[in-house]
Amino acid sequence: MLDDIAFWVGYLTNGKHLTWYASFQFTIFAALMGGALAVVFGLTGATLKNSRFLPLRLIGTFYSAIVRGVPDVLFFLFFPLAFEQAVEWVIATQVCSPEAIAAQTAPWPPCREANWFLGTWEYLLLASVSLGLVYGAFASNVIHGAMRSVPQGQLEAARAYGMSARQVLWRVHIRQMWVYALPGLSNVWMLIIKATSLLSLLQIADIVLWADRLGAPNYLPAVGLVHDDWRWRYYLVLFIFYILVTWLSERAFEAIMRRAGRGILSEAQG
Amino acid sequence: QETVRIATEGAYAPWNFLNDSGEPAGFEIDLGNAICEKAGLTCEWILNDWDSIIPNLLAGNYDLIMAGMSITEERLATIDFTQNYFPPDPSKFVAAPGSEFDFAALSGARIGVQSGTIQAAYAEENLADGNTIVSFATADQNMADLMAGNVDTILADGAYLEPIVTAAGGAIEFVGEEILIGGGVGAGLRKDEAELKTKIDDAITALKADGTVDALIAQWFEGQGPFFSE
Amino acid sequence: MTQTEPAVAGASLVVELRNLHKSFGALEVLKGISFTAREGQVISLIGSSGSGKSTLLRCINMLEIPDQGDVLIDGEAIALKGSGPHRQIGDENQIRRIRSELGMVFQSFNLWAHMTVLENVMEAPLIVQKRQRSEVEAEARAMLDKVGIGAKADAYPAQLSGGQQQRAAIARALCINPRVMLFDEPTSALDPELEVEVLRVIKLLADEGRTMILVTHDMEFARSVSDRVIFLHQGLIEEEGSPDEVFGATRSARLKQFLNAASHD
Amino acid sequence: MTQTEPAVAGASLVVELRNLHKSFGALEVLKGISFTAREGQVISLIGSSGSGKSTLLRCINMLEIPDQGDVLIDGEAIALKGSGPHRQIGDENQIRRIRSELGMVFQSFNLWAHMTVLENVMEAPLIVQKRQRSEVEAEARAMLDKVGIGAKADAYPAQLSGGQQQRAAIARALCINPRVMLFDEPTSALDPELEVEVLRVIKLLADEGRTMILVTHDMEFARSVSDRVIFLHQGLIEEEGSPDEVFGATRSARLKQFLNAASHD
Amino acid sequence: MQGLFDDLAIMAPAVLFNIYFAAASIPIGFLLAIFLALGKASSNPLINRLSRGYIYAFRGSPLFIQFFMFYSLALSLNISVWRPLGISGFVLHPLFMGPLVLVLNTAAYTAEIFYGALRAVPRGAIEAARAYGMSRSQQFRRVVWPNLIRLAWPAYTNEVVFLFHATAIVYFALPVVGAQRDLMSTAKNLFERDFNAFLHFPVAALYFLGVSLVIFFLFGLVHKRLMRHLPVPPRLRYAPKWFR
Ligand SMILES: Nc1ncnc2c1ncn2[C@@H]1O[C@H](COP(=O)(O)OP(=O)(O)OP(=O)(O)O)[C@@H](O)[C@H]1O
Ligand SMILES: Nc1ncnc2c1ncn2[C@@H]1O[C@H](COP(=O)(O)OP(=O)(O)OP(=O)(O)O)[C@@H](O)[C@H]1O
Ligand SMILES: [Mg+2]
Ligand SMILES: [Mg+2]
Repeated sequence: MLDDIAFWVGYLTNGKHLTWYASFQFTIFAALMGGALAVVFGLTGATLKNSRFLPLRLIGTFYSAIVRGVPDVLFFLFFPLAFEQAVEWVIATQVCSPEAIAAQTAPWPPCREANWFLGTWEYLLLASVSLGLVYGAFASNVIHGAMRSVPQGQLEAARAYGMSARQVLWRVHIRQMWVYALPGLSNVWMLIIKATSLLSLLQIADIVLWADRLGAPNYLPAVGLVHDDWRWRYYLVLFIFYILVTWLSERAFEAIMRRAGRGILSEAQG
Repeated sequence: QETVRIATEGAYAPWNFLNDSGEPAGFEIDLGNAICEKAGLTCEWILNDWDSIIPNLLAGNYDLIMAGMSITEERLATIDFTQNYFPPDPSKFVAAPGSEFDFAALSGARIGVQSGTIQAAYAEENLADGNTIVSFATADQNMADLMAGNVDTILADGAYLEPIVTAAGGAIEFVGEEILIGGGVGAGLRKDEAELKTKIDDAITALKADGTVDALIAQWFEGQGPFFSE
Repeated sequence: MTQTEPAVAGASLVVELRNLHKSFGALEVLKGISFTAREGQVISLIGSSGSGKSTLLRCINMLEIPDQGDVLIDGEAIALKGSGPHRQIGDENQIRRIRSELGMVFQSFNLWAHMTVLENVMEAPLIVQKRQRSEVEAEARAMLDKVGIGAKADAYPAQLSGGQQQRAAIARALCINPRVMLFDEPTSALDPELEVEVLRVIKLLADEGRTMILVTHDMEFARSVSDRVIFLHQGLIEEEGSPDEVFGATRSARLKQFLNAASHD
Repeated sequence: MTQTEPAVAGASLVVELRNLHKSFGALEVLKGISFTAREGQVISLIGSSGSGKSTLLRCINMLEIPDQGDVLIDGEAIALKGSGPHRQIGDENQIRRIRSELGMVFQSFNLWAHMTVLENVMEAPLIVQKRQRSEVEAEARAMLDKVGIGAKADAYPAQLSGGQQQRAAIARALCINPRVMLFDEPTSALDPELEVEVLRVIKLLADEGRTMILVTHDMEFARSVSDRVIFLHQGLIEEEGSPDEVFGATRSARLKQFLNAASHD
Repeated sequence: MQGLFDDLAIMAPAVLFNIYFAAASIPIGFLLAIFLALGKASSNPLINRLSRGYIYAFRGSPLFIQFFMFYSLALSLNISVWRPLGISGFVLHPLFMGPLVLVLNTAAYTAEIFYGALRAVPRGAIEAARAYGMSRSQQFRRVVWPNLIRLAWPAYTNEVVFLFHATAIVYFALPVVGAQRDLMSTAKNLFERDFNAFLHFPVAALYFLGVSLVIFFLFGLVHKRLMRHLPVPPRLRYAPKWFR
């Protein structure tokens, strides 16, 4: 009995498992970074949509329509790869000699010097940006709606007291906008969390990849504990992990909502 | 010292796998480190899924692939290989004991392969008629599906199957005949890396000559071979 | 149509409107309004609903931009550019400076919901006038005491009754030390009981000699508090004069009708 | 407290309530109500807001289940099981049969928005009473004509005015050929103009000799239409009798006060 | 240009797989969702908790993980359960597993939509149905359901579009049988051959966009019909809110 416990504790704390636990950092990083960027892109998109200048408005509308019209996985894969290629192409125009380009046999990059090495963290960053872009489109919709929900009188009062357009925007409009945007942003955040499960598709050794490797059957004692296919157990852990994170996020958003809603939401007064 | 980034899959024991410390280990890791030492390079190991391992090499995310990858004409069209560091090795079928196949006219079988392997290409070309080819992302998954009975047989590298069949203690057995495909396992690299290729090739030559390669094969494949020195 | 107002001895002109016109689309709301307010005067704007009182008041601090005509504050014309419906603020800095000298009190209070009462009152002095925090806070608290809600300084607007909110809004307007206070129906969003508190505060200000322009529906109040009453009708000043003249010796038939209707409310 | 009602010669008992009690949580809304309605009688329930009129009416067809007491329709007691707040319908088939004999008209009409007026009227006869479509349709159209909206048969409720909707609701209730019509403030969701149309229809039904129980705030109407008026106060029947007795010779001080207030509306 | 047409041709059969996955899971998910929504609204504590828990779990976790988990779970039951029943090859086939997991997933999302709509069904309409003697099932069929589906339709349309998008990850988690590949897997394969990210992915996106628009159009027609009882039918807006 005691031996069993000791064995399982040992097994669950071996280096391979520790690496798995450590890989949660990628997921958490991508979620937080992606979330922050989604807000940034969301604000940008909402500003574009509100722009008086027609082309900008079109860009804003087009951005949110297109990104939402295709599967998130597709954009999630496309963006980092396309971005890498775009950067390499730009580098190529600077550094590649015509001979080097002619000598290049591989389909990409244009020449050897133009190659941009992407490691885990670069991919993670690009993955976060692509999460930010995809869910920024949703956030921009949410924020756009929330900006319009702020009562006109609040802004008028600010104007009447001589605040500049910028002061009105930041001190009153955006400040009050959050309250109306938070429920929607909470939804977007839940989506981002769930989308972090796709990191392994961008060659990041994330929790999903490690769960797969840990659960895979092993027949060779030299490799480690011999066991058959345990994958579903490991995935079950991830399944529960995500549910817990969702639950925690909900609680956190409720708390944020109470704070941000002070004075604005009557329910929040208790 | 120049750094060489070497990609491996980490799911193809005993070639390459993740050991209990969570680090890449196995025949190719030992060999790769020996090569680097010989060639005066610094090695850095990178994990990459099998099905995108060539694309990511081409995309420049690493310089070398050591992932039990057989040298084939088709692959040579896109990437280059060093000389082999594992002798040509027949591919084999395994199945649960008691399965009856008529390999002369195989039909109605569900054949598991790892996608993107020479066996997958072979099966698609020669066995697709009348059989169902199921391709899996990893060799582990392929094996798991065989053990769980989702496929009737799998076709894979003999040297990969050998230790598993031994360890499985009768749960699976070799069936049918061996199929000779591929020109041994080599390290893949981009075509424009002539300099690197030379360095690695020289190192492999030296390591073959001094018996290191065979010693590592013996160490990792339970003394079974195949070996370079006959 | 407009009369020259009875000169208040020696007091300087604080607000001067010259021939204001304003249309919303096809609807011409103001059709040429001119009047002046001198230092210390209390002016009431009365008129039926839709007669353009709010619009006129909002033109004074350019929350609505008149299509034609000028607004002068302390003799300084507010710069505008363009013409007709395309007219815009001409000088952002000037308008901000002038706005910060006009204390506007809205019908629906428009306190900033995300700030406490004290923060509301301190906001413009700190952010727009860039005054010292310590000095502003002392003054803000004094203002809140003056309007009788000193104890509510740290409450959020939503936690106050309507009358308290409106008094907070008045304190907010007072705290920028405005040349003129502009009131747009400051009590019409309030219950009759709450109304009383607010009217008391406004009366206090009038007695102190503050310059004020107020839109009101309460004839009783207009009469008791104003130096001058202006009756708007269909976008024009139909009658104007001292409360006694306007309410006591009504000349215009329309005003008579209006006053009649108002007393039946 | 309750009186035996003046016996209407020969007419059978259609509805009988025996000692109904109903609480919502701690609030005791009905404290023991008994009354009967005979064939052809029109009974008005009056009382101030919150006195339990709606609750009482809803107890008759068991939309609210009384905590205590019985409801008899045509002498048959509605089966209930359990006790107090846990009381439940005892026999699903019985209650469905009985409900399909009680035509309820709601204050807010509650027409089914996704069906045309005709479909609304035909729904219960077809689905619940399982009658012949052709026969039901003829009858439904006749009913709609009777209430004066025959031309609107194929319109959807949202396309009708409130008064038309309420008349459709009455037609719907009539078409199940009910033993009793139950009206819960059938006009209070209507504008005064629309109200008239609906009251005319109800009056028509009263004149035809339909048994009806109606909750109303319109004393004038209650007086003109009822055979008997019941005044509810704080969950009890405070006074009851013919309209002349109740309105003409009011005994209870509370009813006097209530009637006084009602006439000031 | 030629590449574009080639890609369009290559991906034409692939999109059929996505359509198949969506088409197979939508009707079943729809039915399951009705029961889950009723369960969540049920006063029976056991049914209520189970439905709530189910909906929460499947909405709160990634579909990607659900695919992996259910595939390996099904695999581990193969010898003991599917084999003896003789349905092994069928159960583990991506054309079955894919829709199965999608059904489990979409049922949760759809149930939440239906539950929200259920609570929004006007109480008066239901009361009228009760007052006229309808049985519980009659009330549901004749009054509750028609109201519910009208309220839920716009959100449900978005869910269907997103379910269609979700089919893109089926082959990231399940084995490929023969040459059966969906859009995403095909696009990725093509990309890995010639690295033309700017061709293959956008073509796949085009297909997804196209089918989404068709779904939207068809569901819009239904919406119009459902809403014919309103004087001014509201427009169906593409405003996704519920998805995975
Ligand atoms: N922003 C606007 N856009 C269009 N029309 C407007 C706008 N603001 C006001 N109006 C119209 O201008 C007319 C005058 O409005 P205003 O608010 O000035 O009237 P008022 O005298 O203040 O009436 P009240 O006593 O009801 O407040 C009204 O007919 C109103 O509908
Ligand atoms: N479902 C319920 N839950 C809790 N309390 C209720 C419920 N229905 C009614 N009540 C309460 O019961 C009391 C009587 O309600 P009821 O609707 O019967 O009054 P009423 O006489 O019809 O009043 P009104 O004229 O305003 O319609 C009220 O205080 C009401 O708040
Ligand atoms: Mg106004
Ligand atoms: Mg009532």
